[in-house]
Amino acid sequence: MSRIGVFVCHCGTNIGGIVNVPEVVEAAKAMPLVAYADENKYTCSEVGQGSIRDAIREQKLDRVVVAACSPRMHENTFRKTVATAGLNPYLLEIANLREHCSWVHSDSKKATAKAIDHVRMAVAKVARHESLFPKQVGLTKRALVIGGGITGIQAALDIASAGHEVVLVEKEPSVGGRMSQLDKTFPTLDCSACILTPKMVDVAQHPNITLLSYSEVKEVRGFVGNFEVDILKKAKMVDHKTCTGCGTCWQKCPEKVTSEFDLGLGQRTAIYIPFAQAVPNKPVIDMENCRYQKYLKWTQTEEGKKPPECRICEKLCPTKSIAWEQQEEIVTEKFGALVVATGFKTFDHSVYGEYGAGRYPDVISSLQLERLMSAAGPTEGEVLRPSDNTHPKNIVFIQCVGSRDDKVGRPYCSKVCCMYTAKHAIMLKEHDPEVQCYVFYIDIRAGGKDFEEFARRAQDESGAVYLRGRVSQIYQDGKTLKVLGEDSLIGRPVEIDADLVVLATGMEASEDADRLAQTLHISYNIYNFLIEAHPKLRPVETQTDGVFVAGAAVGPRDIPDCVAHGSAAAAKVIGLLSQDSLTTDPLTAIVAPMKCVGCFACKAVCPFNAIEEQTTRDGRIIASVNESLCKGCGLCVVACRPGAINLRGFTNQQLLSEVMTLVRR
Amino acid sequence: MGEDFTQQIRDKAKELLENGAVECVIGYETGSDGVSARPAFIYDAAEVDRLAFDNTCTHNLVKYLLDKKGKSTAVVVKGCDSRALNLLLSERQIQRDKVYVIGVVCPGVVEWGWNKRSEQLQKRCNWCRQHTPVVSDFAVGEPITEEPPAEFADVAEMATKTAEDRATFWRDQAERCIRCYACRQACPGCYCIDCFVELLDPEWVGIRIAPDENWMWNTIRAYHLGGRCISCNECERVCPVNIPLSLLNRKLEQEVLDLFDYKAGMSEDAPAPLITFKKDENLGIAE
Amino acid sequence: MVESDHSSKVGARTYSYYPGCSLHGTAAEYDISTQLVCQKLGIELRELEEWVCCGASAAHSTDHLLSLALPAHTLKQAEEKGLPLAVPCAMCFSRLRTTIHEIKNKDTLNLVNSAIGKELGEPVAVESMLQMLADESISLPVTKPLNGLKVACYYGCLLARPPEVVGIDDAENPQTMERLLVRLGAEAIDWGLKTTCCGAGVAFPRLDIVLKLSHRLLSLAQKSGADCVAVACPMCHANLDMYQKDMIAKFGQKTKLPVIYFTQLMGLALGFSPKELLLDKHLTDPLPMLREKELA
Amino acid sequence: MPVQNTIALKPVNDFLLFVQRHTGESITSCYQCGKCSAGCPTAYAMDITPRQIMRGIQLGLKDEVLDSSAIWLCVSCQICTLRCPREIDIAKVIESLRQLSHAEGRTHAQRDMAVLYDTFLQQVHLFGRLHEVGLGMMYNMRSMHVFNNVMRLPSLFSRGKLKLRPEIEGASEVKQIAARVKELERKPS
Amino acid sequence: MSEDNSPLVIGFLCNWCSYAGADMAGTSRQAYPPNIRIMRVPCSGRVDPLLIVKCFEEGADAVLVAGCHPGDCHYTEGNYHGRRRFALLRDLLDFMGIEKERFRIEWISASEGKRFAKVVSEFTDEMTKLGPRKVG
Repeated sequence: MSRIGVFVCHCGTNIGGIVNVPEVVEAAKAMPLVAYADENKYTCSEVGQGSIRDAIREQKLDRVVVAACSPRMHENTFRKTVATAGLNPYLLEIANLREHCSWVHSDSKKATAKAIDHVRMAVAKVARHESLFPKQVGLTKRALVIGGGITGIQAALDIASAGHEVVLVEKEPSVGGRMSQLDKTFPTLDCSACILTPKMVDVAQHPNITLLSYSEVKEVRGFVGNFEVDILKKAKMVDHKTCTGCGTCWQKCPEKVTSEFDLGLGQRTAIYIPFAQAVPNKPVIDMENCRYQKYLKWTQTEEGKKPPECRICEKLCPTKSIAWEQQEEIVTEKFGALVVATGFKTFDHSVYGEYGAGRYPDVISSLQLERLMSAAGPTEGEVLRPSDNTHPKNIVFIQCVGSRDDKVGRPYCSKVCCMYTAKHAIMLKEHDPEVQCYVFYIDIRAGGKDFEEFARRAQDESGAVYLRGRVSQIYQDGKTLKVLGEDSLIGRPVEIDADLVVLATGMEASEDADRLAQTLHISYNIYNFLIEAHPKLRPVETQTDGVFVAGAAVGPRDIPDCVAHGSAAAAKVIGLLSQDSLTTDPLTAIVAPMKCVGCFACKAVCPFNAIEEQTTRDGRIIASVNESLCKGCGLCVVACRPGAINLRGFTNQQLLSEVMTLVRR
Repeated sequence: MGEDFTQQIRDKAKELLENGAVECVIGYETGSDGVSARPAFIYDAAEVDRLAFDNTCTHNLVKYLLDKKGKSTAVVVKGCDSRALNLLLSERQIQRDKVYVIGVVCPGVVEWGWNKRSEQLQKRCNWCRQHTPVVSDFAVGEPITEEPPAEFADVAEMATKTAEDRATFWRDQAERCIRCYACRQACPGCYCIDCFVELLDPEWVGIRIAPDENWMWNTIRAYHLGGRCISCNECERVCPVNIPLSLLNRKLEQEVLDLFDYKAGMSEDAPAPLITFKKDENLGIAE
Repeated sequence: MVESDHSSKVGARTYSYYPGCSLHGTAAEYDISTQLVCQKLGIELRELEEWVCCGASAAHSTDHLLSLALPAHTLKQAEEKGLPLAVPCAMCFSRLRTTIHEIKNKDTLNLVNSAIGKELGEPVAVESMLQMLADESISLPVTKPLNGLKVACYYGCLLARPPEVVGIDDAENPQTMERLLVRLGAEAIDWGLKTTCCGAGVAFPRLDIVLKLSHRLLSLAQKSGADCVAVACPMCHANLDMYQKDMIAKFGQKTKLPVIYFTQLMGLALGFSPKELLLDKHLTDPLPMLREKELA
Repeated sequence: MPVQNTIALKPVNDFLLFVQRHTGESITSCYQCGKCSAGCPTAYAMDITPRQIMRGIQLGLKDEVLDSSAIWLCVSCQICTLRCPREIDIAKVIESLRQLSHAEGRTHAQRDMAVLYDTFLQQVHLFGRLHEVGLGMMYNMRSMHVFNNVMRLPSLFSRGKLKLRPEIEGASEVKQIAARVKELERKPS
Repeated sequence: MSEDNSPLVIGFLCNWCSYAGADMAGTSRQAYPPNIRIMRVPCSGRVDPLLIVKCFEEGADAVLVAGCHPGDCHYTEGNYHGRRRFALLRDLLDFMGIEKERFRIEWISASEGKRFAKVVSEFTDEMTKLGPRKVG
């Protein structure tokens, strides 16, 4: 006869405020096989856990039910608790009385009745639990970092310096991410390249890091400790082993194309490195615009004018590194942990018809201004109006473009724009003292160390005029741009003839972040930002063990936080990889040999090929489970008509007993 | 019709038994009432003359192959029975190289009883769209290739009833069920060592013979045949209390056709609908 | 009224026609040019008998139910004719479309029905004259293309907003009129105030506002290189055309900018004479400019 | 907002509740960003800008809002509604304020506007259609701006724009509609 | 049907998405009727038709199965298999007299707390209107 202990939690007033906890305890005492029931103010506290340990010993309990918050919160905590009291950690069941009961129902009587039902289900289920023993599984002590921005770089460096092998995959031809496009950084006005480039070089030279630039993750299989990842290495058409990055090719290439790195303000050649300090500092060929590729396509159809054959880069290359025959290639690698640091992209402001929808050349995004102010930028750091290359005097900044705006589906605040606009105001004054900056804002958000003081400098030293109000319209008025706003502090409409308008565009998840999240089986919200395991307690983990997330891919975040996030994710990975083996979750499937009729429906539905064929002594071929591959989804159990295969932790008996205790009243 | 088919079957059986290709030929012979057919197991070439074929040969002989695992056996199959071969082959219960199929193009089977035979075709032969065996090593009779599209008038008629009437109808059937499991014994698709209904842990269906339990038994038996039932209708034929099991089977057959465009037993390697999926299919739920 | 054969046969394009009060008053040239152009394009306009005023700003500013009831009455008349309704005046068009939008709500529908004493059925399609004539499928037999004429297309408020009610292509930067005039050979200039208000109905009580707003529009159009402004609303035309003398006095605006209904421009391109199109009726005379462009 | 006194905020803001129920718009969602005032063509001439009107409702300042000239200078051009980042239909809110102000006879801040609208409707009641010349004459008299727009008369007359005789069509229809509307509005819907 | 004959709804929620969504409904205090009793399963693909039929056989008024949106499944394919099984089962049950509306399948992600509350409220109201099970 088993002796079950039920511990009902008040969780302060979170549960006790609505659910009549003593009534639940009384009801629990009357349930079959329940030998002991008690209540705690905070069961997860040291005192609460102590009371469980003591009760297990004193009452000789062999199964425990904790009726408290969601199992997703403290199932592991309480497994450790019962384990320290000598009980197998899997002889435990959690009843959810908080998130699924007290927090969502106001009628105390009904909530209490529901709480008792939830306890009744947990007791019925735990009665059928058996002791389970996790297995040790080997793990690959290698980590994959997806995304080569500052977050990914920081994570890769930290993991590598802890002695583990890292592969850093970056979609663009060079690492550096959005930060490489910045001129200065707040709040210290450090030159972005000066603090970023050394780290980029470290990544390229670190013995433990393999940098796969111009590559993308295509497919991810397996689970924590044993991931198998297909990485697509796009065709660079340049042999980076022999290429020395001398630059002859991209200086001589005749095809000029608008540069994505310079956000359309500058140009690049068909064979190019995105920016001077690119790492790797070796070019790739843009297949769409390379004249020789156009020539090859022409030869197939022979329609239209015959384009020039070109191949100048091939002729001039001192090390003969141009490799037309190069094909894109998929490499499959094994990893123990994955870090997703795919960063962000800026909001596309052409959605705002009232700001010109991208028609007015002198209405630019803040990132474009960074390129204009950058010494390595298209104007070598001279801030010029894209329309006529003159020096702008009146510069208007508009905050919250693509943020805090339901109309464009971006109700959230992007957190960094107030800070970088203050930076722009300060820097522009340094570039040209006659400049007058106006900043249309709703609320200046400058929380954090040295941030408010920095934002104040924009007004104290640079004389920027901060106008509280959102701009309603911009229109081209001859040479200048008419900006219509309201200064809501004195309540009067205002108008400015601006030479240049800078839109502080918000932060968005990077391109097809949702597709990557689906590949990694992690969840993402409606804006495609990745969802962390717990916003406060587990910010860099995900619900999927072994997959970590960091940086702006998780939500709007500035550089200091991104670097901290990168290191945090690295710490989690290092913690994981420092173990010699992983304890696998014992909740896997198991076959009853005598019942299996060998129809292998289980094998057909298993997503992880964890079902193997085994011949019994009497010559029957039956199914057997490879427990290191099985992840406990249970699809096989439902496909098996004779019920020969069962899932530990969610057995047919356990689930049926939960249903029966609910309906048989 | 009978004489010609019978002779062909006897000759083939004789040949197979004499050259030792098979150890046993499973066919039909005239029953002790001298009128209706019954299954026959011929092990000796000399006894082939017992074999006969006429329009009372109802039984689905493929079921007996389950007891002949590993022994090469010949079996006489009609159009509907033959689909059971593909079902058992795809579920790895029989090996193709151990089975010699004598496929008879079926003229339709008549209603018969002990010592009486009517000329009226059985219900299943009216809705049958597979007179020609889908698998056969030795074909008997002219194959019929033109088959009209399937229709499910009986299912449609039941669907017109209100939910309450339908519930009451099946409750009454459940009341009459005596859980003799004859339907399970006759069905080629039921070959589990322990059927779910007999499990005591977990006790899906209580051992009590009562409407609730019977209702669950009939529902799950039908569900387990979803996408597998070849509508040979043996279950309904053998049911001692005449529960219209064909209604359940054919409802699922129609749904499987509509939802997954799948017909059971038509080929050996097409995966059954409930153990595969298409990513972007729209099944009209949770859309 | 221009005689057109009210043949009972319903032509390929036959519409009920709702001119509105101002087209029978100071905006007669918009009415006449519309009818001439439709006749030329084989579009038959059958004016609703005994149509009534739509109530305009006066109704919707003072009495919500009245502002829906008057247009509802017109909708009932059009419903009885069973033909789609063509509406040249932007205000009437906006009031009719708003009413159709609001009677989607059952309670509002019942209130309006009891107000007009009739049961409103499925409302007929209501199209502004601009939307109807700008339809790409209509072939335009241009005999005198408007070559060299730089036009600033002006929509005002009610043709562009609210987008979900009026069904404009782009509420911030519409191109419907531009596409039409380009097909007639004219050149449409890009300017930023094509949907900003001209002062609407405040001319009588607050003429100063109309002068300020309309002057802002005209000076930008001029600065953007326009030879004239094309409009599709009698109130916008009145505000932009009638007070240019005052604007010169008040703001020192250099030269006058002609303001022409887009249907008059269409008429010119389709071969009608300026006289027939009543181009001489505008206070800011467009004829000198048109003669200089050899279009008159 | 002309500061006459300190605003004593009451626990129940009836004005806010009335406007929210009457228009179905969520006034409390407005976070005072000013985009409506910025785009409003007549905001420069208003005593309180559209944003301040919304703030007035939020704080229950019924008198300041209903007695303002702002709600009468709004030309319902819908720019504010189109661009509001909180997706509030501000034009509808101000329109309902105008109707409320007109119903409570508080149009003195911009009297002429109300005179214009009342005269306009009077013309329509009389003739079924608006007679522009009639509107002009009646407005000048009732607004006591006798010489308003008079200088324009010669140029308009010479271009045959002034139709002296009103077109009378459907007048009885309009009268019946107006009567039924009055009747319906007395019974709370 | 519980004492005050308000419907008994049994919910099978997949641990990775819908159960987390239900938790999110809790943390954001999205109230919904207390009729539903929630069972946690690793995947919607683990919900066995036998369990669902057992619920109805034993007198439950309604069953809700909630899983990840197609493509989001933690086990890649779980919800795809579930979708087929439930589609077939729902038609069979409907044919046997258990109204189709009593068996509802929804895809609810970890961030859709508000939507979970809405689905449960709608479902409970619908079942209250539909009334108790007439037969069986």
